Amino acid sequence: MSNLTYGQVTKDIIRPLFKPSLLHGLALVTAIACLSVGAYCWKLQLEQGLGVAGYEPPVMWGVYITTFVFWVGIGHAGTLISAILFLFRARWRTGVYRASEAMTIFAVLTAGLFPILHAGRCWYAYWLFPYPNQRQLWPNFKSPLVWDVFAISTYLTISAIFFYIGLIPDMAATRDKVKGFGKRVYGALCLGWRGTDNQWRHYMAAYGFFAALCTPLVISVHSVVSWDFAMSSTPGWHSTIFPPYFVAGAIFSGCAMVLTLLIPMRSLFKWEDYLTIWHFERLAQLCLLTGAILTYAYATEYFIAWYSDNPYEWGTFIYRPTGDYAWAFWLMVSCNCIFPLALWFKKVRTSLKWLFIISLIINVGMWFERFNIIATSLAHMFDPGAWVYYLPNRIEMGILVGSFGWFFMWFLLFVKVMPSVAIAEIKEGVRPPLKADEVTT
Amino acid sequence: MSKMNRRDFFRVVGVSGTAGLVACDPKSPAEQLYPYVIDPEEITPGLPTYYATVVEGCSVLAKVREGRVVHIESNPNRENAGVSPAAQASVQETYDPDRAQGPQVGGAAASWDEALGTIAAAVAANPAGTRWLGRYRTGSLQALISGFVSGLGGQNAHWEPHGHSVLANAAKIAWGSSAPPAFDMSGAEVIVSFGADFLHTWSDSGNHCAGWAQARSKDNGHIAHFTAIEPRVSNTSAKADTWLSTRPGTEAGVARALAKLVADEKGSTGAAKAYLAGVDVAAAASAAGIPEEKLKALASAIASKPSVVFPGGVTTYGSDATDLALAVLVLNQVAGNVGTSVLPDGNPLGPIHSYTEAMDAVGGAEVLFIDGLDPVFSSPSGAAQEVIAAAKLVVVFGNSMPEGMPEGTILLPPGSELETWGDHQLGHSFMALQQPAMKPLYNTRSVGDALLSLSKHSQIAPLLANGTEAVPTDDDGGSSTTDFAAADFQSFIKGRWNNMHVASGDVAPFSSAWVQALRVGGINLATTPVSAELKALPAPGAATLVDGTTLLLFSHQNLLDGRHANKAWLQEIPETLSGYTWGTWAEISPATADRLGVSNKHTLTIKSASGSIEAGVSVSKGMRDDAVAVVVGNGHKTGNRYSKDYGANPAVLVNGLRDAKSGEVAWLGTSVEIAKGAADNIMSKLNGHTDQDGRPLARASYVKDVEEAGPDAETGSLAPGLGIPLDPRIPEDSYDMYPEPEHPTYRFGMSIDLDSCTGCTSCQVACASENNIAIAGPEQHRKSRYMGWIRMDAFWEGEGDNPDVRFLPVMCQQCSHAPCEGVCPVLATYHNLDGLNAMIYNRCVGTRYCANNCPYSARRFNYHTFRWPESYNLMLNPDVSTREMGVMEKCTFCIQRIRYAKANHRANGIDVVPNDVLESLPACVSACPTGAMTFGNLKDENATVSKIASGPRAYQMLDALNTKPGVRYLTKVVHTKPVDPHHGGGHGDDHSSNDNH
Amino acid sequence: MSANVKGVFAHLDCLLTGIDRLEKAGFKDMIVAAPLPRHEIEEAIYKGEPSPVRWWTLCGGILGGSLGFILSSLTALDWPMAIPGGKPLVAIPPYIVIVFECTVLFGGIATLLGMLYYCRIPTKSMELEVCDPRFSDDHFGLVLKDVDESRREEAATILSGAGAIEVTPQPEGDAADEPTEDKEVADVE
Amino acid sequence: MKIILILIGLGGALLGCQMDPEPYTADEAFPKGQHILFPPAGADHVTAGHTTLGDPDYIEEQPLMFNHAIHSGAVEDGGMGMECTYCHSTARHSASAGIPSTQGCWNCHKQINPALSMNDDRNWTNPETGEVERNASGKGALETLDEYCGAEMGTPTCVNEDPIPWNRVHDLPDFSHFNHSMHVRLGADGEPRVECQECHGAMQEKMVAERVSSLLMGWCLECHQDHPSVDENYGTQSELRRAELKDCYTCHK
Repeated sequence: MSNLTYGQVTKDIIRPLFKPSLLHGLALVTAIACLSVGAYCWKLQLEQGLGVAGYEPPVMWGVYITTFVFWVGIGHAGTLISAILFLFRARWRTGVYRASEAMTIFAVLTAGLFPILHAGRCWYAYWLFPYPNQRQLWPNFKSPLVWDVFAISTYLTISAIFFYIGLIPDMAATRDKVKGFGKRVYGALCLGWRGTDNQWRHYMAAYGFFAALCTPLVISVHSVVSWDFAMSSTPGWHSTIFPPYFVAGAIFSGCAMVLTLLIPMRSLFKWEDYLTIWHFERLAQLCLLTGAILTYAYATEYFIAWYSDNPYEWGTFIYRPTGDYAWAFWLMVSCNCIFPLALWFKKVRTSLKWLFIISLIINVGMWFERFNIIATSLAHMFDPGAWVYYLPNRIEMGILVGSFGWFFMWFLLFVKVMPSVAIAEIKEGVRPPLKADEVTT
Repeated sequence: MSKMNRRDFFRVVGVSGTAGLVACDPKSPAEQLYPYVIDPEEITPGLPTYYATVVEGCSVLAKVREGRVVHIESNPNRENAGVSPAAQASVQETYDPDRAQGPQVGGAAASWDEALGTIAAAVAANPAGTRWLGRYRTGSLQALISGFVSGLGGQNAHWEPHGHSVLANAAKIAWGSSAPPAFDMSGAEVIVSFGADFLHTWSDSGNHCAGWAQARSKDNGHIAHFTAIEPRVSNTSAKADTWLSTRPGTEAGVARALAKLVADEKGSTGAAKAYLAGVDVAAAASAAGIPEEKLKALASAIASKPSVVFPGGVTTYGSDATDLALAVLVLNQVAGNVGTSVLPDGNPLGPIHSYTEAMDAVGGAEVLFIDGLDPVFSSPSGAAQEVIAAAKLVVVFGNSMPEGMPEGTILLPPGSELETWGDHQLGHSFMALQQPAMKPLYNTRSVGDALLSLSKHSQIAPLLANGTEAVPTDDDGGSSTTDFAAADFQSFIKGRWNNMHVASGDVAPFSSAWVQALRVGGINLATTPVSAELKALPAPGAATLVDGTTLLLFSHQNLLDGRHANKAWLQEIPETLSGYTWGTWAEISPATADRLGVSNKHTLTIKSASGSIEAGVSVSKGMRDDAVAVVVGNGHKTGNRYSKDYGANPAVLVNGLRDAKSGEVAWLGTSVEIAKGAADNIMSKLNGHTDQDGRPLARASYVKDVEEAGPDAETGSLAPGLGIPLDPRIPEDSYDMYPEPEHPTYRFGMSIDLDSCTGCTSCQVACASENNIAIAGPEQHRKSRYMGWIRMDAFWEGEGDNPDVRFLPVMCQQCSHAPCEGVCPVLATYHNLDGLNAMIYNRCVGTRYCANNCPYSARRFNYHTFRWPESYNLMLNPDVSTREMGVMEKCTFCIQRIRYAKANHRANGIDVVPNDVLESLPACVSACPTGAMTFGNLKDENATVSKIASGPRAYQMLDALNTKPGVRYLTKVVHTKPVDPHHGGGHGDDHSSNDNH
Repeated sequence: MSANVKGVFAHLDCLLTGIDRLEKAGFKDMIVAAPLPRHEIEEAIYKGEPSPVRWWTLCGGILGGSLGFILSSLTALDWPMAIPGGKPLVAIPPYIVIVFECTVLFGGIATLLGMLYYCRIPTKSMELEVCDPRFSDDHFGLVLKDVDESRREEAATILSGAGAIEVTPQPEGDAADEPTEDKEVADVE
Repeated sequence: MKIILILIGLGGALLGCQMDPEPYTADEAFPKGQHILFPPAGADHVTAGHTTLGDPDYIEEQPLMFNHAIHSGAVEDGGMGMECTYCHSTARHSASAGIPSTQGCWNCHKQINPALSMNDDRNWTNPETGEVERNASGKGALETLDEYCGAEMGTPTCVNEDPIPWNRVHDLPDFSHFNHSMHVRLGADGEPRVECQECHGAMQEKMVAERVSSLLMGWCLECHQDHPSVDENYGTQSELRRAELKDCYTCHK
């Protein structure tokens, strides 16, 4: 990067903004189309009741919670990269962290829809928040679902703030580049940032603290989500390994999603200088690591189930690979444990094509991991007299598609209006202009 | 916005995810209050009134709220309390949205005068051509019918498709008695059945259930052993300790062989000796495919112990049905049961005819009256059609038009039994009085009233001889009379009862006796035993054996022969063994299923010489490889919205085969071809998996352990599975992170005896009726969305000739450490001071976490806002709210009844409700015909439930989870030693002969 | 009468030299604008004295944590008969989660407020004298506020002497361009 | 080019709207309520628990201008001082207080100065206005009663079949259960544990029924938490009783 100069950086990164491009436009339209499909399905569901979805009691949770956990998981990589790697001073983060943070925000935004979508009477969902009312009723703070409400809303708030203050200097830079109305807008958005010594000083301090706050938050959020399952008595859920297992899975899927997003963006915006193979290889290594942890977690689950000698637990774990849901189980195993092994080879790690394919595979696999956990356990609970075989139906699938539409719509809009690579931080990585250099040359 | 309702406003903002702060308060049209014009003195708004009456042959109390019957309670004045599902569903007969609301002539509505006029004219044209084809009737109605028809010189025939004509015929041949014998198994130690579904659909099942409970109770000093000898495991033989699977058609031979063996041990005389001479035991055994020594062992058990042997039923009645019944009677005779457990009796019941007799009788009818039958539907291949078509005019007494009636048929709706007067003889010794519990909803007249007004018609009256009975002047004005001049059927009945009263020699004034009868629901009849001398018996005929696949038919547990198919509850409640609803299924053995490559997901095409049907598959361990069993009851082409076009009618498969001696339809003996059907099975099993995979859910105790156990025995298979199994190395208080919540006054609990539970579904219907449980319908059942709060699991634990099926009714267990409570984010469910696991519907947001976390899968979720069609809504219980979409619901131990009891007692200054009141408080408990359930306050150690719940057979389901449930189960008693009683049990060392005693 | 002196630098080391010399010459109250945070600048001006934002974070966290616990316990005690799953009214383990989340939430918000407060943003009118599009791109700015008539000349000279590519007001005559003593600058590596 | 994109978008949206829902049986056998997202005002939708809650001094125009003041007002105020439970007779022993039947009114009114014919002078005249209080159709109270009763003066029983369609003023949501007898039955001091007026207001001073309390859950709770009659009647048990009174199952069904 040493051939870059500050001016070059600013120019390159602000270049793609507001330039309509066919590919981008098509993508956006497709996203909105998907969204409308989901919206229509939800309308039907609101009018006629959850019955339009394919639930088969006692499988009371299905695709919606699966997708909720999936998106929350996606939401992890962003903050991990921006916060934890910031604390670890991992330099490769600077190129990718803005985009992955945006991904986080929108993923959590998407995830947040699903508890509402899934509630039988979502018009009363606000009862889960503590607010004074004449009934003198409050939520049950002992319920993991209320923990969820707190965890998710906190996570969304904090990472949104973190994201925003990260954007401030870059929006200031954009302000100084664009003309007319845009100038006013960015001027307002960057809160009148001037980049004076005093501002930079407090800014850097605050940024550090946010990174420090986000780090435990990242870990906690998915732990809390995992407790939705681990805190229950259901065989296949009632396990102490869930928090680390879920967090690892989340980072795994998150990194995969970052790859899925950045690889096309790089070629679309000509950012080869900022998103180099070197960045992607680091991400791939992270995937490899977390994937290995995940595989280990699967194995441990089986060992514990067998070792506990608990007929219900073991029954469920036998049921997963052999029962009705064997297809889902083996799909999960191959996508999450087998295919990612290709990342051991540098050739694969450094080939964008292969990275992209594998990242897609991982995304699919991780969705099925959650489906596998939820559906199989509930379909095969304690009392055989209540065993069923649940499969999602079109409404649920429509809403799943809709959620992707929702996510990509926001993301695509974002990359067109905001600098998706951190200008200031890239500059930190560039050798500053020195008189000394010029004298010597 | 200002016109917008506050809730809606919150709903909208709720959806958009932000809690609203504004509450705008519109006026919307208020509800109206309609007081009475003149208030009836017996009705207090808000309080129920009860009327003792009889519905579907079951003596009950009808619970009435504000003039509507809302529930059918068991009648506490009868010793065998309990209500059959059909009796409870009579409420739905009353509120049937599609029933005829007045007379119809040729499908068009008509007035009673028009209809009766038309009939009178037709009858007057040729009185002797009057024919009556009716169901089995007793009491006053029977007298009136015979009086009317014979008065006109016509003929009346009474046929029940799955009735007792064969047994009646056999009893006549054997003893010359006019009625079939009654069976009392309460004292028996050995129970044998040749295919009679005596606990469910066969004859007086209510009494049989009570008898079963007694025979299986330890208090009798012994626990009876039940052997079922039939080709299929029915709901009754599912309770059998031994199932001797016979080749279809060979049962009569087996019965004779058994009789022979018993006779050889105990000796026999006269007719029996003659009858049994030359019976070849070995041949019979081999023909049936039963090891001879098993027969011998069984015979010696019968000979040495008090026993009872039941004859056959629909499944085993072939062309030699009467011979089977005869052989069984002889067997009982030689075993010395006659007079003790088999009671021939002289009380004339109503006449019963076989199919052939009935058809002959009504042949060549001028005017044909059809009463309460669906002859074309029930007759083999609809053979009755021709006879009916031959009649000039057909008059139907029924709430809807039966199948295959000719043009111009007149329909006279009799209304429901809850709206009308009547009396019925139950068994031999009880005359039940049926009084209207509510005003008729529509322009209907009971059969009796219709007949009376017909007999008064100017064209008919002259034809009828008056005053068939002389009426003593009774002390309430002599208004009552039994001749056709009776003002109405009520006074007709009153007259006959007056006669009975006088005849009984009771000196008390009749009016008081009448009032008493109204209060308790009837009077006991003096029974006159007849001589039990066997007459000379005809030689047995040959059985028709079928090569290839034999068709077995059986009556649906609740729909019986199809007459109850119009009642939504009985269609909605899963049939206990198959778990199927709203349709017709065929049972085949696993081997057959493999051979045809079908499973429960598929259908089966069943083809016979006379027709073919498609039915869903139910693979059952209790089936032979050489037979297929099809349930009768569905496949109606007419009827109401709940009976029409569900399933198929297997009667079309049955050919012209008849029972040689009685002329009854030989339901057994049709040869069929079965193949995989084209369509998929649209029914889904609602009782999940029928093998409990060795999980200790429905547990068993070995009979010896139970019989020898002291009060607090913990030996062998008796393990009081109460609470988490303790480990001596761990201090006891360290099992719980938190202490058990305290219950100051009550800890409500329930005990359920899995041994006496026959899986009759009474509790489920009672629950549906009491708690306004939604009728989800087949669409929802396809997604396993059954809304009933009690799930009846049926687990097959046994193998081969030891079926050991365990019926396990699972409802909310009201845990003290309930997994569901802690996870509810809005405290819609929580543990209250009475130990109840409260569920507040309108606080529920519908996250469904509670249901996921319930180890018993006892919670139900409203996936839609289920509603009730017009006039079904009249049967809703006003004390229970109906649930809207998105709300969780579950068993509440009938909180409304508890609340009501508490309020009543507080009003009288009693702060704690006494045990005897609590004991049968919930609807399910009070409806249970075997008394398998008990309710009460576990905090009070004197309460019955506490005593039972601490007994040696008591255990808590999934106790290892330490949820501290309030429901205690009592283990099933098995006659085969369980291998590991704590893990299911029942498997293992196969049934050996010494288990017979 | 006093006015500002403004220098625009294209090179970081020149800027640092400028800061250095001005301080030596006893100038106070200077504002440096930069397109990116450079530790050298912060060092040069604040001599490593930490930002007070951390106190806001701490207080916010403590406040949030205690609020979380008070909320969950008091609401439970408010309806004493609702016992979910046999847990006591105030069950510590489940409440830890609530406490944690509230701590982070309030801590974060407090940090944000602290930062906004000290950075004097959001604002429209702040330090317009350093308002220059180049400062967010690739130039550094150094502004001396309210330098009085007498010393303005001197300041301007120092700035241009340090290598500012543009100084307002222009010093009369070009000052002898002495080479900048090379400041050690942390390079990217 | 942009237009093409927009078209594709619309196409996608339409495509989405073509998807038909899972079989939703609105059939006659298994009817289901449909949930109207934005119901028109006053529309009956599936969550209609109740709508006039939370509105104290809610008042309804009544078909018959019955005058509570005259009947139950104190004698010195020109009333007849009748007990509430004289007409609302089931309040003491049933959940519902009961609205008197037409015959119930008639039993007395058939005898009230039979000399007068059925015209205004039998109707009550409001002393303040000097006007006869009339209902929507301009009928006075007794005129209306005569109409609904349909009987001749002096004849004992009503003949008209249709009841008086009172408008409900105190209406709880269908999911809650209120038992009058538990509240108004006599306590230790021989007085009703809760006076009718505590919830219904000084009805003996009002013309037509008027609601003085919100009937919201919070309002019920106030009494269930600290109504003096609990201490008076339960003494040592009162703590337990209060807890029971706060059990959701006390009111929710």
